[in-house]
Amino acid sequence: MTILFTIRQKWVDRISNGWLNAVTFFMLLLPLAIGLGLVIESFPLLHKYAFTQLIGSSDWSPMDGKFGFYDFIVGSLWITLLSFFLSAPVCLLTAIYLTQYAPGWLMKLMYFVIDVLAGIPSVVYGAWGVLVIVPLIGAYVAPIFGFASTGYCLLSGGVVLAIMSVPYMLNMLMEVLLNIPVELKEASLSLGATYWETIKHVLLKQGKSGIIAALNLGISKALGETIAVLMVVGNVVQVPHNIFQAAYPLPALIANNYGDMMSIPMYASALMLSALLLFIIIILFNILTNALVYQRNK
Amino acid sequence: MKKKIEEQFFLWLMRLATGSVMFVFAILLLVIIKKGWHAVSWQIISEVPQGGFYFGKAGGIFNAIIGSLYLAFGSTFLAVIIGLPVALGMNIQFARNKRFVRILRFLLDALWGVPSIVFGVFGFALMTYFHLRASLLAGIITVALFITPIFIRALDEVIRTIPEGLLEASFSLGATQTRTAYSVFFRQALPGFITAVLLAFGRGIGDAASVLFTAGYTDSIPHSVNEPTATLPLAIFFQLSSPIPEVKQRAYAAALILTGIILFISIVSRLFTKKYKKNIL
Amino acid sequence: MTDNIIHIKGLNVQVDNKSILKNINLKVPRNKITVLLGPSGCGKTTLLKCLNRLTDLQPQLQLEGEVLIEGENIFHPKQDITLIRQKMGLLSQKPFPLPMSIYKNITYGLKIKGIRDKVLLNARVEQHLRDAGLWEEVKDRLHATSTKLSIGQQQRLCLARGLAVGPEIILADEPTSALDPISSKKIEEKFLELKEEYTLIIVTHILRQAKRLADNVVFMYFGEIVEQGTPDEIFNNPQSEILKEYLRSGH
Amino acid sequence: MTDNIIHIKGLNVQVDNKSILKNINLKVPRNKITVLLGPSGCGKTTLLKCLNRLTDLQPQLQLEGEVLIEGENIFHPKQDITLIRQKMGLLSQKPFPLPMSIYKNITYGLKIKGIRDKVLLNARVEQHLRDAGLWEEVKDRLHATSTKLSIGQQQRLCLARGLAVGPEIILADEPTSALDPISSKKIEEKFLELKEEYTLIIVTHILRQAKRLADNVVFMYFGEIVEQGTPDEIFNNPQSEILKEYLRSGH
Amino acid sequence: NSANDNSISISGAFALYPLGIKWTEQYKKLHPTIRFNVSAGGAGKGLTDVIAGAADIAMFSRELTPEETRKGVVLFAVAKDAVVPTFSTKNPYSNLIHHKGLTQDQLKAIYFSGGNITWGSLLDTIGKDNISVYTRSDAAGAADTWAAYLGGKQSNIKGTGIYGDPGLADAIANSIFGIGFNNVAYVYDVNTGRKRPGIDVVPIDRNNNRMIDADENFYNNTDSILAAISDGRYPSPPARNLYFLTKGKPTNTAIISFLKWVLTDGQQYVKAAGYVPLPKEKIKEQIEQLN
Ligand SMILES: Nc1ncnc2c1ncn2[C@@H]1O[C@H](COP(=O)(O)OP(=O)(O)OP(=O)(O)O)[C@@H](O)[C@H]1O
Ligand SMILES: Nc1ncnc2c1ncn2[C@@H]1O[C@H](COP(=O)(O)OP(=O)(O)OP(=O)(O)O)[C@@H](O)[C@H]1O
Ligand SMILES: [Mg+2]
Ligand SMILES: [Mg+2]
Ligand SMILES: O=P([O-])([O-])[O-]
Repeated sequence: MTILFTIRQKWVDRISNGWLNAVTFFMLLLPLAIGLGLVIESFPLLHKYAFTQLIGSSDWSPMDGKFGFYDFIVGSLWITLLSFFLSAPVCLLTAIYLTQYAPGWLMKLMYFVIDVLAGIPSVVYGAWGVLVIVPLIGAYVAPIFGFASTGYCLLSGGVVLAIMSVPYMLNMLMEVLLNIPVELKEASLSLGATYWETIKHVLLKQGKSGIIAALNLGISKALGETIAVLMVVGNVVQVPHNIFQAAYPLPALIANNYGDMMSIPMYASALMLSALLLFIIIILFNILTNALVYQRNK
Repeated sequence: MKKKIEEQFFLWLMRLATGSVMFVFAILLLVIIKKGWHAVSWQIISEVPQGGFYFGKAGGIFNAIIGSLYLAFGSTFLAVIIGLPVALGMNIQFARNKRFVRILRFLLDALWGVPSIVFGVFGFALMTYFHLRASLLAGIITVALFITPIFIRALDEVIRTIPEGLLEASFSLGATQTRTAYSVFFRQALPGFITAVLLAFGRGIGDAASVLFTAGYTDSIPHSVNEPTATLPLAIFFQLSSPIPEVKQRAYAAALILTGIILFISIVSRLFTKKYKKNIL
Repeated sequence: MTDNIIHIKGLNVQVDNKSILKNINLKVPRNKITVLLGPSGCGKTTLLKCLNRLTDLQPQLQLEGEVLIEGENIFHPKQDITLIRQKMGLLSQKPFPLPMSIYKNITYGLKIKGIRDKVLLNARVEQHLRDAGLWEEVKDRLHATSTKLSIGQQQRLCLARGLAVGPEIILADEPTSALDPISSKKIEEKFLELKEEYTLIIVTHILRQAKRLADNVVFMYFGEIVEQGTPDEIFNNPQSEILKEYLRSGH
Repeated sequence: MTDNIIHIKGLNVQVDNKSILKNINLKVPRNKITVLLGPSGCGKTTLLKCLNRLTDLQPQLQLEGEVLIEGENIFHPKQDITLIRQKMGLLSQKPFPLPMSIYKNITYGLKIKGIRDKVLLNARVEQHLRDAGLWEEVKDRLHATSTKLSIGQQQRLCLARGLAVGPEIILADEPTSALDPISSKKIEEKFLELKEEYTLIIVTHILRQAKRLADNVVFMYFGEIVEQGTPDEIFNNPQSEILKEYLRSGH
Repeated sequence: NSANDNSISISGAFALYPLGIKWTEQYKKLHPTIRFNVSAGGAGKGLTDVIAGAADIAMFSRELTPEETRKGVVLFAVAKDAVVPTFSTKNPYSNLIHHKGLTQDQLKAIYFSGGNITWGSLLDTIGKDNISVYTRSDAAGAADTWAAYLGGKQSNIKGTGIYGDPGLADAIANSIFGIGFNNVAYVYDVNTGRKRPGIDVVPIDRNNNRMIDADENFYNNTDSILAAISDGRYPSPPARNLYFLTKGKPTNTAIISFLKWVLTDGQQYVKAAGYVPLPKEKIKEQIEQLN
């Protein structure tokens, strides 16, 4: 019986490890395949124009064969940064509050909020943004700062995007903070640190890599969001000079045009190049944060 | 004294932050409810589109509800059976190979930023290559591809926080890596697992762009995975773009129904896991 | 009449209607060493945690009664718990180094108290590490991470870290459990020295250690204080059966 | 010639060019109790971890040398490490209960070995908890979480859990450090009983415990084995200065 | 690859989806054995599907580009639509706009200059309020047609880009000094025949006399504008055809009979859906393509 059991155990192990290796290989392959697919799809364009020219030029007129991505790249970076600075501090503070100070029921409530926020389709976020955020910014916020704005602008996009990245960032931040052993808190508290000092010096330190990962993923998420953003951001091919001007981020470019223009090879190729550019931006960005974390850990 | 002020200051800041998240959520929900409430009826939940549905006439979005549930459950299931081993493996079986894990994390993170429409395009390209038509199956696969990285990384961050002592404890009892992964780490990470699943599920049920090209859209309920299917986000999307106010209102009703579905699933799954939670370190 | 720095009145702690501490009444004299004895699981750690309200971190614990420290009830909602905790250093049973370097573990408490002067900090780090008998082993790697230390080293690090804050009351939960005799001895000597200025409450399972250190011994059993008194009363003239057996096993 | 179940040949462990273990050569006799002594931080835990390759988890450790268990080098890449670990139960110094109920902590190891029969499992759980002296305290809450136990209870739980797997070799890293004398005594008795069938390696700081248990004593200092021999040789006739001092402090 | 005899799959522009659904439904009532599979995803998606054989019919809402024409597809105009310039009812110049209208050149100037044109200067009056120019951000038949009317491509016309027709209509309704363009269905309520609340139409001054003459004034309700589009008083572009498109001339009888029905009996549903039925001669041309 035991022998049978060991044999079974061996097989369970073998199968499970086989499956693990297979899916890990697959998950390794998927990003590579997508990256490669994007390169292949954008090849017609890359073949025709120099890469530096594509990303350095502002001239966008695809029907006349002019493909300059500069404004889109800048738009993407701006809106992502903006949404990051709007959401990251809020999420971090909220996560700390909920896991350390708030009564338990509030945290439980927030889990439902997170689940629902994650599940609301981006179209709905976009429509909501048009109904609530755009008029708010166009009619009230922009005038306060002395700008005239239609409300369809970088800031609206940033706000909507920030709200959309809340569930992802917040959830991960909460998990990271919750999993820090309570004994560490005890240790710091018994040294006479205030609760806040404990959070600042011990919790945030212990959770550092998790926190950075959460914020990092939040940014990545924001960088790739399409529909909701494009509904409020104004979609003007330009480099915005302030947050009350319209911008045109890369994902919006794809979503605005793909379905209707995919039968035109150069156009489709340009849209896939946009996706490739996003991919590259995220990878560069990841290299940066990784280097940061790694350096610090040393 | 200064410390007190600092703590109080941050405490208020934190309350403000939490309040603003709640506030925004409330406004979001309120707008959806206000716009969609009147259109919610038994008919819209239980019927498929009838003649002239898209002109504000009779019918419902039962096709989309069912389609979305099939799609979201199917793809979440796929994401879990692919993602769970990977997330555990990164912290157990492959833990020694730090560089490999770093690269894997790195690549998965990059996938977070790929717009879902690109996954749709990717899925569509594969479908065209294999001469397949839009179908539930294609939708499930595409959505799974795109929620799996989300699931893996969300879970991975939770598993990473598990103390090494637990790994040692289980190994020294002679447990295999597999058993350690599924009996010990999985258990310890269970609440995180549930949240990660719900996050992936939410993303899967809420995304329109990736299914647009792959699952198609139809007014009938799919009877097999080879048939195309409607989904709630697409239903919302179509109806929002209608010139007819009744139809637009139904888009919000659909959003409300979707919210209800998510809330229901969220409550049920969290209640279900509550009893396992107590054993966590 | 002795001067009691801590006075515990009718302290009860419950979890899910199960009592962990039952009607604890205890006076802890100032500048003396009080030793807590008792079988594993009898509630010693819980008692210590009550004294600096670390029980706050476990909302499932239900507390009743009063703990007066220098006459003030620490459970009173108006109390500034941080000040109380600064007065009382707790060395926890399972050592938990803070997620920073060895050096920073020690300066952590000092910085909280507002000491920033580099030279002073360096001096204090050395002094406290020496006090805990860890200096020689770690002086070359002060800036290495503290989590890779051996358990005994971690225990001594936590001790040094606790001493650095200079609390009035030191609560030490089995402070030498992971230590070899040489290190233990150094620490015992340190404790006897500290008693001049501080009040100490020490949990230990080593009877000889208790005998060497204690001015006052408290014996607990299943959440209750069974006997208390001078070492002489407790060790040479135990009243209850259980204490007698406990002493027999302890050789 | 005695029958040696473990044979360590020229074992070196380094981190960042700092030696933790230096040229360890050791034979561990079968069905005997070998006690490891040595000041805190001298490498005892590391040595035990090498024996069941838990060092694998820390890629920064560089290992050299051979560990033969029943003649087989466990560092050989072809070795099935799970089988080796099943043969050797390690009770770690800091107890880590698994995130499940008390009951399941014990049955975890049993299930690994394929025992599924409910009645048998129940019996085994009771038996091992009794062996570890924990039964009375937890019999009413077998299905409660194990993580809220007191440290001493956790230590005993981990012992019970380790015994349940029925290893051939038991590596116990300060198994009674958090225990009171009564519990310690029970466990010592258990160890002496276990010796009939098992081989034990025990790390302890309590010299009296070493004397009571050991068939063979190994004294380590700064990563090296300084002396080894029978208890009589070591305790009554120490050679090196450091061991002499160690014994002096240990009373 | 091709459809089996009683199943037709249709894919393509969102603009035609509701009408496509209506047609298939009505047709199914007459031919219960037939199965339809209608999905939307954009005009290009429809075309790609048809070329790849993944769909039998594509719904198409813009003109083919030369590249696309080369792929050998056949277009069937099935309905008409028109894009009209719109502004907000809140606009203080409202009366003047109704009175004078805007000429094609003025509209061109608005959409190509990209700003700094005031309502005052267009309407020969004082008033320094800048026009807020809106356009569609999504590649759309409407925008393409509008751009064609102004003599360019969608990517040449400037303005804040709004996603989708209803989005643009809402944006215009809320923007006091805004100007935009919409498909008629989004401007007029098919049921009441009146303009939707908040939105108004800029009349086009075709003869450049800075006056909206009687024969240029047909924007009052659905019937009048549809009639004007139908008989050409409203220019084309911005009026445009909506198409069904197949890969080569259809051979499958099911598809042929469906297309025929759409072009004949099916036309009765067009108006109710907010589109313009094709003129008789145009229909005849289309049917001839099938024979
Ligand atoms: N992963 C590691 N990285 C760096 N140093 C380490 C590591 N593991 C152990 N050490 C160092 O090696 C030495 C031996 O550690 P070990 O835990 O084996 O000591 P020990 O004899 O068990 O001590 P104790 O009785 O205090 O538990 C210590 O100085 C410790 O700091
Ligand atoms: N949060 C808790 N929830 C449930 N039971 C608890 C909790 N904390 C402590 N206990 C129980 O209370 C009892 C006393 O625990 P405590 O840690 O105070 O014991 P101790 O005297 O310090 O023992 P040891 O010497 O083993 O450390 C134990 O039986 C323990 O299981
Ligand atoms: Mg304790
Ligand atoms: Mg050790
Ligand atoms: O393509 P349209 O949405 O403008 O008809």
